[in-house]
Amino acid sequence: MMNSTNNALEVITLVESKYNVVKTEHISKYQVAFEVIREDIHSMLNFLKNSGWKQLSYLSAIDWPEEDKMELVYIVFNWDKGVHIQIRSKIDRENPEMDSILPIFPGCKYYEREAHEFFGIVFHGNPDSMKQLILEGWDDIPPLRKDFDPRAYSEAHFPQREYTETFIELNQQESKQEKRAARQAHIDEVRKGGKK
Amino acid sequence: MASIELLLIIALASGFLAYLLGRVNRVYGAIVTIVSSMFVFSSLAYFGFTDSLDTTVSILPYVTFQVTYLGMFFAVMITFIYAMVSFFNPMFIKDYKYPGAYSMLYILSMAGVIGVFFTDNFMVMFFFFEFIVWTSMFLIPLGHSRKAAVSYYAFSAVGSFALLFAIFMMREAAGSFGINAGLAAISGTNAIVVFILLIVSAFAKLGAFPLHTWLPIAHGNAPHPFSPVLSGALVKLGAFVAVMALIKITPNSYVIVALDLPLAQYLVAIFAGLSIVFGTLMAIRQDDAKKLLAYSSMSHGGYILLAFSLGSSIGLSGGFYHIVTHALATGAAFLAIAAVGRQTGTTKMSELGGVIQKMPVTYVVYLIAIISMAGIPPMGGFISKWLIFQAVIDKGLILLAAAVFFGSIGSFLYVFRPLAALFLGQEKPQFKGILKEAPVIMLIPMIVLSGMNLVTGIFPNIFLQFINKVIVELGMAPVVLGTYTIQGTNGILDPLQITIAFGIGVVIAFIIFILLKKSKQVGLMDTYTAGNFIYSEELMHYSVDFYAPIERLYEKHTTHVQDMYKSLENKVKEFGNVVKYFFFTNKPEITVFWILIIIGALLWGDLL
Amino acid sequence: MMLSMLYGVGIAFFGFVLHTSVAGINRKISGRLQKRYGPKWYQEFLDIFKLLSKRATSHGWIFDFGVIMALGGIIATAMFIPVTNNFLAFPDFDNFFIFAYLIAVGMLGMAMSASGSGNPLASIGVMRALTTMLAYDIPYMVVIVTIIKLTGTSSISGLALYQQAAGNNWFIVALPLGAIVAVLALMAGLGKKPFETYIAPAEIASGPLVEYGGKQLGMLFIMMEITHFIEVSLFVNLFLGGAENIFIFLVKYFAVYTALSLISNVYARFKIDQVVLFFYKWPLLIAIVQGFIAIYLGWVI
Amino acid sequence: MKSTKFSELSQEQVDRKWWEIGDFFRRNSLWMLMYCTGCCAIELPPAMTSAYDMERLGMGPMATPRQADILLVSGYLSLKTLRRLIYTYEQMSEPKYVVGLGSCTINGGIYHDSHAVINQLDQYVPVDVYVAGCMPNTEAVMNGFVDLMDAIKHKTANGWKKYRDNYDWYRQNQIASLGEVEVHDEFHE
Repeated sequence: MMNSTNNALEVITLVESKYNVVKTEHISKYQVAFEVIREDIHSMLNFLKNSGWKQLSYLSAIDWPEEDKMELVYIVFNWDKGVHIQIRSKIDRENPEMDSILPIFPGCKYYEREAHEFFGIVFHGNPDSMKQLILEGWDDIPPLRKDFDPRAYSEAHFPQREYTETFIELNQQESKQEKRAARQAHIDEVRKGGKK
Repeated sequence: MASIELLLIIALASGFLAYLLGRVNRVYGAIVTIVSSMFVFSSLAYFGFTDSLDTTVSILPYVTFQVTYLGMFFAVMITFIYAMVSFFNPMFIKDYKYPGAYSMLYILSMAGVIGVFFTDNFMVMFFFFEFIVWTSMFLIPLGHSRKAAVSYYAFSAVGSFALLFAIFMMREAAGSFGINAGLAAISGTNAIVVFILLIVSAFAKLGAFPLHTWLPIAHGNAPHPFSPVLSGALVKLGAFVAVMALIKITPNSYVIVALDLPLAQYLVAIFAGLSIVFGTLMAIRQDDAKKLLAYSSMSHGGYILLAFSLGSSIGLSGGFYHIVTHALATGAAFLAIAAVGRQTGTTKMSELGGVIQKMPVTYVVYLIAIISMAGIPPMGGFISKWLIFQAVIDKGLILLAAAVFFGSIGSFLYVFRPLAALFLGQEKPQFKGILKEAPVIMLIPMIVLSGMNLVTGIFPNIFLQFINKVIVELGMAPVVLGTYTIQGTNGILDPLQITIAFGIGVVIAFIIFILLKKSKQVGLMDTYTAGNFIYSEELMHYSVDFYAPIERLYEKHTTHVQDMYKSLENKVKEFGNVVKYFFFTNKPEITVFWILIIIGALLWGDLL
Repeated sequence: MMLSMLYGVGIAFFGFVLHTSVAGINRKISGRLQKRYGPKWYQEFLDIFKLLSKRATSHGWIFDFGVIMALGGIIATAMFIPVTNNFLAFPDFDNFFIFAYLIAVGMLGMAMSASGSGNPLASIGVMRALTTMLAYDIPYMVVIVTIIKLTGTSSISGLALYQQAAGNNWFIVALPLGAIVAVLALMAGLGKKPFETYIAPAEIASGPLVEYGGKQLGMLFIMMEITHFIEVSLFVNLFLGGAENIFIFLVKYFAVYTALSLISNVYARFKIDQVVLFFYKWPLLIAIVQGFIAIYLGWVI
Repeated sequence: MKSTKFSELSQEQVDRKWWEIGDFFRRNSLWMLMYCTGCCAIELPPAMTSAYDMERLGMGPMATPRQADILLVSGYLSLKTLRRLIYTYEQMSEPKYVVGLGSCTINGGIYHDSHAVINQLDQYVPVDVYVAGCMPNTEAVMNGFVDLMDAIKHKTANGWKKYRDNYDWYRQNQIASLGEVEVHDEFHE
């Protein structure tokens, strides 16, 4: 049985020799992350699947409004070596599009639907990707994009309990109101254009 | 006074009349079947119970008659089933390819019944026996499948040949074809052989283990109105033969002292027990309601055989009464299923559901029939099963008792399945709006049969008194009957009391129910779904693989007998191919050669 | 006739009150076993009357009719129960087979009504109940057949008297193997823990009862209490020599029911095919062995 | 699927006397349908087992809404859950009570600004007793049940009547927040 640290390092050398990796991150003994260009993802997943990373653990996205990018994250796992590999790739934020990996990992069907629902990413090649999965009858922008304001949504849609506005300042704590206002301002700014 | 022979001739004549009228208009032919069977039944019943059946008229050559209580019991019961089922004919006749032939064959097979049960001559009996087989053989393929008829005929042929051999052996011993003389004359080793032959014949007709495979095929594929006749009436011919074998001849066999039962009888009882268990297990896993009822007939045939084989008067009366109650119950159940089959076009339980919403009367008929079939008071099946239990326990047959109880509890399982999957449950969308209650003419016989089921359960003594006469005729002591009570070997039964108690219970429950707050009516789809929103009926209806957990335990072992017959069939086919190869080739010279050989053998065969 | 019918209704009512109290006390006992305080002893009455006072939902006439038929059939069965030697409505007519089959009317009514609700879970529950019944009834019946064959009577009070006349030689002692089978079958019949597959609240949402609420459920509870009364009284009469007077009956009844619920407190649940396999493996074998040695060899202690 | 709305309840159907007597039985035998949506459900095992023994009050868990008297909402309700909760509530036989556990049912609690979690349960179904706290400790839960019993005794636990009378208002709220209450989902088609 080989040492898993070696496993991770081995993976890094293996992948870096074959693909043009933008950034490699050796997160821990059991986790490695590669950032690659979008075009490489399919062949890389295919390659990893053939090399033993047979399980697609998760597929999701991260919204980077400052960079105006949407980052896709694929996590695959190898049961023999015990190493998780994250494959990240940044795609355009305004029209997030990606080709589905359905031919490689059929199990991605529901992950892709979820990603579409929460980030608005369109997966070409997944027949159901536009169908709703979790949010029943959602009518706003995808809720996990950073320019979405859950509080505003909550206030608009769900009745709030009315309380009388009496505040007590305890021990001269810093008021949370200002922080909240600052955050709100930031959100508004992102919403307006997203650009700095 | 009424002559049996005249009745027989009238029946035969009306058969041809039905054919002719059926050619003119198919419904007329069916109406002739109603009139004719009602006439035959009512005259047999009326003149039979007033002891005024006449045997003196002799128009037909070689055909002689005698009136016995045994024959009359069977004949009246079977013609009753014919008469009741005939009401279904007009509604189904339009589906058949040969409607005239259907009407004719229906009446002719009934005529055969009169012949079998009232003759005193073995050859005449055999002739009518075959008459029934052949007529019903042509009736069966009018339904779904031609193969069913072949299967029916193959097993009937086994029974018929066995019967024929037995008849010849008795002829040898007695010197005549008289039934009583023949049965009395047989003795010694011959008696054992005749016993076995008759039992084989009875098993084949009754569809008992291991000669049962034709039952579900024939019953399941026969035309809807003919299945109740097959199951309720014609199968009981086997019981008649069984009575001849088990009661009338007593082969010298080793008597098992501990059981107080001859070995031969015990072996028959074992096979009967196997029929009960096997029929029950197979009935549990059927999807077609008609096949399910067919296997239940097999199980009930086992009860009848078991009761007869015990040789006590209470067993005999239980067996005879079971013939009556099972005929009524299975007749009613088959008719109810036939009605559903006509209205929906299928009898498969997995395709149906919620039929009760539109066919409540049919449902009630089926309910009463299955209560009787499962042996639950206050219906007739309880009385006959009670009598059979008394006989079994009296002999102390532990293994057979286990089989009998298995069949009895198992019958709850299989009769409940059509109730839950076919009648109750969600209403299937494809039948919504188009399904209607069966026409009145079909409801009449179903309601009459249900009424009879109730009467047999509440006032069994009306029937048991007649059965006592049959038993006395067979040389046994009659069962002790009170005004309303039946005295068994280890207890008394008062069916009327049970019924009244049940009635009082229901009245009390009804009063409690009606006094309390009225409930809110909701639809069938408004059920507990663990909070999920479900809109399609199919998802909310449990009808496929109903008894999956128990089926899993034995489903690998269900096909052994079929496999055996299948391989037997293959052997016969191979033999047929050999024969075909040698005799029926397309080379004319070989055929000519064999013809010459045969002619030579015919002409000079005795020289060899 | 009418008078003894009224007497019978009285017995059914007595059975209801008795079993409901005993079951309530048993709930308290099992509460104490689990180091809880436990409910009031009359909690079962409160439950039933609460249910009767609620406004129920109904799924059509068969749903209601089945409940009425169930309760009616069970009341009719309970009318035949001999409580003591003198406290019985129909002397000589309390045939064992009446109980075995008349009780099925109630079961059939309940099954019908449950399936009539249109809920698949109810049908699954009924299927499991019937399968369990097929499992436990055969060994039980074989033991009963042995007893009837030995004594020559199938009257329940007659059997009780027979045991008393033989110097209180109870069948639980005389036929020890059969008694084991009977206890197991009784547990299954009462729906006690290892065999309560057909209720399974977490799995099929209490099975046949899934769609009931309000008065229908209340009536089914009454029916179940009376059913349990019938089954336990049959055991008392068949295996514990019946009772000369009402106090002995109460003591025996309480002892049997409490013992069974104590046993069931420590068990988990069987799967349905495990129930069938269990009953056909050991109890059936034991019952047949008991039958053979008692009937053909005459070995009765 | 639900197929009927409320039929009109006439006075004789209500039958006052039965309700009066029934109230005694009802408050001594409360069966719960536990809708364990959130973390407050963890308080129920101690309430049921030997520490606090709910059964001595005659309470117990039940499997289906038809049998139950109390709908116990323990914790936050997402939109998806709320749809099922309303469906379940409407299936319960009357009289029925709702107990809300935890601050999530009162004002949204820590999920007050979530896009998926509602803030105020009593806008959608009538709540008879709230138990505050995040999460409320077991004494508080038990106290809540005793409060409900008192409310039944004093005839103030009328949520089910309120729901019947103000059905349109509740319906309006439900539709405003949920869009559509009875949805189709592909896994139950």
